[in-house]
Amino acid sequence: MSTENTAHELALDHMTVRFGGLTALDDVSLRVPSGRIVGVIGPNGAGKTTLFNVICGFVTPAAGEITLDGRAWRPRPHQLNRLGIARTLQGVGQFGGLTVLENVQVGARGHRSTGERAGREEKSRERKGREKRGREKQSEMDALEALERCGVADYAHRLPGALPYAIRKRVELARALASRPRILMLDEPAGGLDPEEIRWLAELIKGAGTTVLLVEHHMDLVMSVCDEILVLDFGKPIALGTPAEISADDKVTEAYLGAAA
Amino acid sequence: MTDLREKSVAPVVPEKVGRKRRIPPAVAILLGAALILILTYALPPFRNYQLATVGAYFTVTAGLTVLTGLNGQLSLGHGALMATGAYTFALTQNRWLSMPLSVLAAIVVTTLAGVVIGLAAARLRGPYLAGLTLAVAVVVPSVTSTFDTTFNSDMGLSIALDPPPGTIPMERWQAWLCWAGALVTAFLLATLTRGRFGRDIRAVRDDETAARLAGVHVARTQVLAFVVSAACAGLAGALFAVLAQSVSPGAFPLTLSLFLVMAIVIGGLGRLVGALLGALLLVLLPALAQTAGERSGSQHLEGNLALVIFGVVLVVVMLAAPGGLASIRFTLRRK
Amino acid sequence: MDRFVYLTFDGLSRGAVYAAFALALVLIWRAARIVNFAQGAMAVAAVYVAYSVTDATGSYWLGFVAAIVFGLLLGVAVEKTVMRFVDHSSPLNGVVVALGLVLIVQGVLGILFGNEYRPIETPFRRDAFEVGGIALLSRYDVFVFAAVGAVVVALTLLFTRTAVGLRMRAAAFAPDVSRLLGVPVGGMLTLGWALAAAVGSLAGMLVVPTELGLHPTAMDVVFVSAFTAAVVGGLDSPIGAVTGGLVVGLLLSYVSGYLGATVAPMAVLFLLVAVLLGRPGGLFSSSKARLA
Amino acid sequence: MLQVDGLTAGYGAAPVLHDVRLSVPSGAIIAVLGANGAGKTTLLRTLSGLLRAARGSVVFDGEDLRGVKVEHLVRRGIAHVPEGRGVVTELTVDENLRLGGLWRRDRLDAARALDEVYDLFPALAQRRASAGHQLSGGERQMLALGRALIGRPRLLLLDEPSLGLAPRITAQIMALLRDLRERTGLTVLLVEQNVRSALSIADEGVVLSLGRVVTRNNAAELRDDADLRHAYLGF
Amino acid sequence: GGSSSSDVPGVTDTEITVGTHMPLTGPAAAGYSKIAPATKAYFDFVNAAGGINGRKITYKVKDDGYNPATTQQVVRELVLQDKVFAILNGLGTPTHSGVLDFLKTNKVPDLFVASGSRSWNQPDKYPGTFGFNPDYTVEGKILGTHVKDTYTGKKICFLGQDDDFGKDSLAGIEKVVGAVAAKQTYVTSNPNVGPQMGALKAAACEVVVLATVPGFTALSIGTAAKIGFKPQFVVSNVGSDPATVGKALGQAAPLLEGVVSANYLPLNTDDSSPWIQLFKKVNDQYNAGAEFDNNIVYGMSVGYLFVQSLQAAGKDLTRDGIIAAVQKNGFQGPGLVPLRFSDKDHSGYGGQQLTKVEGGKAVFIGQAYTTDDGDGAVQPYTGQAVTPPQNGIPTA
Ligand SMILES: Nc1ncnc2c1ncn2[C@@H]1O[C@H](COP(=O)(O)OP(=O)(O)OP(=O)(O)O)[C@@H](O)[C@H]1O
Ligand SMILES: Nc1ncnc2c1ncn2[C@@H]1O[C@H](COP(=O)(O)OP(=O)(O)OP(=O)(O)O)[C@@H](O)[C@H]1O
Ligand SMILES: [Mg+2]
Ligand SMILES: [Mg+2]
Repeated sequence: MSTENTAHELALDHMTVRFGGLTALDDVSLRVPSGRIVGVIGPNGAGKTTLFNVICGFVTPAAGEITLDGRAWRPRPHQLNRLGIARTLQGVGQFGGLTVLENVQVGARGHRSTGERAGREEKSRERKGREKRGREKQSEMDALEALERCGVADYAHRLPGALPYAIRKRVELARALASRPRILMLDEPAGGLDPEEIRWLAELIKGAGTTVLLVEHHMDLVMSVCDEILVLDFGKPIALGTPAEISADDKVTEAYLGAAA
Repeated sequence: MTDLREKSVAPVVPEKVGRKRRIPPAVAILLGAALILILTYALPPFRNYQLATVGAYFTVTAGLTVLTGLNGQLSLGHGALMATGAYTFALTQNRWLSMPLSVLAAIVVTTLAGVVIGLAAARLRGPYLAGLTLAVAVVVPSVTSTFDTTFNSDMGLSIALDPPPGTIPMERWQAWLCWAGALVTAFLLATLTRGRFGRDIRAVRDDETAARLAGVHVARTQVLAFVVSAACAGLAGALFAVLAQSVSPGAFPLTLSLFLVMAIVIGGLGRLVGALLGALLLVLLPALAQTAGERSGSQHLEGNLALVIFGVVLVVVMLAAPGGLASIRFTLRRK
Repeated sequence: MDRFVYLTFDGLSRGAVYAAFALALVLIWRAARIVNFAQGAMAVAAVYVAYSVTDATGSYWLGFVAAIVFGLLLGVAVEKTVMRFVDHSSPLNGVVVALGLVLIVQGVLGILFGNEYRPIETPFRRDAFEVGGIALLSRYDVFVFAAVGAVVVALTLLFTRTAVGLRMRAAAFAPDVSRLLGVPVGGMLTLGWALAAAVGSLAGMLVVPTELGLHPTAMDVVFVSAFTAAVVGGLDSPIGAVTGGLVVGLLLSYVSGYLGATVAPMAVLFLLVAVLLGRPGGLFSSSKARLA
Repeated sequence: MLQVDGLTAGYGAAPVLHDVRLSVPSGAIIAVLGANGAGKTTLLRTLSGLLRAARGSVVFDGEDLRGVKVEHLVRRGIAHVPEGRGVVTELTVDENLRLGGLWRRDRLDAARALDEVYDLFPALAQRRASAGHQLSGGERQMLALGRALIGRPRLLLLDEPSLGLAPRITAQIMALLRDLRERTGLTVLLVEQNVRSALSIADEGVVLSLGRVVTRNNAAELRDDADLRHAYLGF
Repeated sequence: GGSSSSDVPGVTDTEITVGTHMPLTGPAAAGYSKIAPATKAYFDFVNAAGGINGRKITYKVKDDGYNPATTQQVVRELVLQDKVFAILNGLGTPTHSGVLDFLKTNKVPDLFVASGSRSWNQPDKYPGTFGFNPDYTVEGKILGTHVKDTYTGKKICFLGQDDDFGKDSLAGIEKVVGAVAAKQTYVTSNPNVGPQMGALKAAACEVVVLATVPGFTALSIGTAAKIGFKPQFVVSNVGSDPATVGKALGQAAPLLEGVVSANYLPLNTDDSSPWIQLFKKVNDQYNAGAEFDNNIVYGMSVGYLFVQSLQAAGKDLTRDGIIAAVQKNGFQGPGLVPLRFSDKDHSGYGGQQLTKVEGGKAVFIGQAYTTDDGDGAVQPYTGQAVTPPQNGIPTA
């Protein structure tokens, strides 16, 4: 592995989460270096989504620490967007009363977390009076771009409720991408997608150019895109390694993959 | 709730097929103002007074429909917020005799009240929010009689108002004032809800978790929505005070709060047009029901028959047009 | 101290009637996920039936039974003719229809019976037993407590122990899924409305004699208190409704007794705020839903 | 056993399913395949009556199901595990499962079936008293499936049962379906995106495209017919 | 001729239109909703006999549900749309106070307001407004005098509604008896007076004066009995009608025996009164034989007084004319005491006579008293009662 002083963008140290008598996460540690694609797999109920929930601040851990860019960090859900962290939900969580475009625009809040648009920002500052309308335009453009990227721009003015599941998943993805995050957290993004779409998704993840945390049961996808995989079982980390190491691990096969793999 | 029809599937607003071309709010408001101006000259005094009442109601229903329709927070306490505005207006007016100042004070004080209630409301959902706001609605008489040296209990306060300027008849003047308030409110709300704020409050209504993840501060958005609609209620309260030249707790009973909710739902939830139709209905329906009752009944039935007619109309409209009156034209055109 | 004891018992007997009505609200909430604003008006209608029957036959108990039966039928009728056709995509549609029903029921009662207050008999004496010079409870209060207790036990058993209760809850939450599992959803809703209206009628029979009398609007004020009680306790919990009812009754009594009647509504508001800020789903709310 | 003829159905004016014809022999496992939005879910919803068909007939054991209320289907032996959130989230795991057996006369067997489900999915046994909304995605899926099994159906309509399930559980479920078919003659209509695992147990595959049946073939052949796979199944 | 009347709103050569606002629905409608029909019945009776100066009276009754906001609406409708000549007997203090300014601005006579508030008596501020009921302070002083004289040395307590009714009443009582031993209030939105009655019992009160509306009179007396508290009750006229209260008490109606109150109009149960005979006749003929209670007596008395005013205003009926006529006063009618109208005083009846419930009916005891709402003495009224004219219609 790389040298000790690599700046870990996001790190979890000795996380423990309990719900009543149930220990959903048991002393889990994870380091996510910048630009890496890290997979989290494990049986149902192993605590994968809970791990995401901890990072997003939906669940307060009983013990453990999170650091972001080397600094101790207490996550709050609504701040993630500004910090450049975007997450999709297991299943779909859409705003049924908003059009697809608006759905994505909610996520495109015009925060400039990366340096790439600093220049543009300068310019817009000159025209202060127009700034607000400019921001609105900007968010619409960002949103359309994200929809385009996810191949669903045609649906921009439809309501999501009646769209096929797969389209909605793509909209979900577009919403996450529209904020131009540096860390993308995907919770079962391939659920309900057909093989071709999964291939498309793999390309998207690989080409995202951001750090990615991926929870997924679709092994082909996980194995093909991840740099590193963490395996949880009953909240405990049972393995951590490259895809090759993981598929060779007997414990993983027994707990998770079963005979099928 | 879980169902195969997921929560998000049920569109509160009819499905938009293409991108809707909307009239810019400014144009709509100017057209509205012109129409009102013409009406105030064409109508006899009592109709002008009714028109003014519609304007005052529209001011509050517009704010309420943003809160309840767009942000999904049910408030059964807007009558109390109107009372706050009305009393503030009365007290300020009687002391400083300056209408602009009093209106401003009414809005400011009600906004503050909105902050307080909104903070509590942001934590509550569904019937629990309804319960809390209901308790707010029924607290008005209690406050006015506990602090009766200021509010003069059930009797209320009468308000010293300057007569209308020049030779403008009172009722026309009232209509102008109320509609000025209503149209400014509608304009601001339309502008406000078109952009990001409008999107955020609807996002919060539809899925709080997803909204959070998208960077929306849910609680703040909810409080803000409450505050905006409270400000509208405050202004409406002041307008009602102007209309009545007096305030008393009896004018802001629980039924007022319930009727306001009824108006926005029947009119068409979440739409300013719906709020306008609702306001119109609040003035016309009781009057029509009473006339119908008078025509057909003996003295003994009079009031009660009107109640029945009122109720039947509500139920029938709700069953026939679940999206409210504002949705009817839409479906017709589609067919 | 005497005063405290007196106010406590006064509050408890008052709270018991709120509890009775709050139970009806809990029942309909669990069975149909709706706050039935027409519950009060429907209950009043049933009490008018009792009044007429008692007037004609001279028997309180015949009137009592008539009221409960009428309540059941009215619940069925309301569900089958109106509520069934309400579009529930917005929960407010049901609320508005219920408010419309309130106007209709009150108007019709006004036409049939006039706007006068009518006396309602009680089956037991209302003068209180005295202990050490302090008036505590009357036979009637004991009757109310017993009735409320019986309803709570029955409802709790219904919801937690019986198949019908499970079906009713499932039908309310997820009609389509329930249908696929063989639950007659329409029937469950009708049953829920019927039972809730019957419990409401019972509550009306208990409440009205302690109020100003029978009048088309007799339950309006009670509705507010009972709804508050149900919210304090948690709308999903029969035990919560009773607790909420008693808490509200006691609070009103203490505040009226020590601070003055005018302050009471404000005290109720503070109670609600205090309880709901701590427990946004009421005192007896179950576990919070996970967010993601 | 199930005979579908000329079935046309949809949500608004425009139909989603067009003139679907399908016959499912008793004891068969039929995979319904197709791209996203092809109308697979719509087909299942129409079969179980959640969606009213505009035209066509659905005959089960000689009886036209269009005259049968949805709530009576379980008694005919039909269970539909809907797509996604089929769990009553406000009820506990145990209550959800019991709900699946409430309609049954044979209470003893219903109780036995309940125990079998807990044996089958130990994850559920652990969470017996948890409310549905606390469960993880996969746990919910297990719950929905387990609940359907409690009714000991003769025809099982499964909508993407593998969605969100760990590979081991998916494999286990596929094995179970085959086993049930052998032991009890269960008939299965299986909608799956996970085409490979579906075809691994199915006898036949039916491919839907834009609401029409475009192909119906032996599972093995479907697996091997590369052209067909590319055209409709994306791999 | 009627030339001057031709441009008076609501007046033509053949018709006079007047209007009122009343609670016909809602909780306040109990009892009160019978008043306007009774007044109307009396007008129909007069109209049947040819009307006043050839004009028939049309009475427009609007339901305001006791909601001041609705009152605003309906009174404007009456004045601006229906163009009524006057507002007659508008009911309720909070409701009617809200329209005083409007009526003044539009110069609409506002006659015989149905409540005992002192607000109606402000001739300088509201020259067109006149009361009808004796005001609550006047009544309080008279009840206080009775209490002071009859129950000397006993502990006197008070329970009143939390508004001007309760306050003015208490002020009147305390003007006479000094500070009461204990006082409690209630609000109409909380129909439980348990805590209040408990407090009065704990204070060992022997006489309790009630300034309560009928429902709360019943509730108070019932609650007292329930906790074994048996003081002498003295009840304001507002909430004392034995028929209404007795009905609300149901089986417990006998508790009313001995309750003291006061009235200024003939009692509905007093069949020997020629006024009651007249009103019963009118009630049978023109009010569909509605149940004859004190609300009907009240409504017809209002009608009678209005007809008297019209007669006094003469054939050339104008708004100023009728106000002048009412201020001139000199009306003699069913009232037991004179009306106080003058150019300085716009309050209504100036006194009352005490009543006591005996055998389920109220009967007058002693004699009538008059007083003012200031520090004036409570004086016996010695004037003669009058009888109605033969045809039941007052003449000019
Ligand atoms: N808020 C909560 N309250 C109670 N239990 C919870 C809560 N959230 C999660 N759990 C439990 O914690 C365990 C881990 O849940 P989690 O959602 O993290 O699983 P997962 O690994 O994402 O599973 P899946 O692959 O099925 O989605 C499960 O047993 C779940 O029931
Ligand atoms: N509630 C609805 N209202 C309107 N149209 C709908 C609704 N549900 C689905 N549709 C439309 O019907 C078509 C078929 O959808 P269906 O859900 O049956 O597809 P599917 O084959 O199950 O796809 P998936 O693999 O995504 O589950 C889609 O085009 C979809 O947009
Ligand atoms: Mg998960
Ligand atoms: Mg599908």
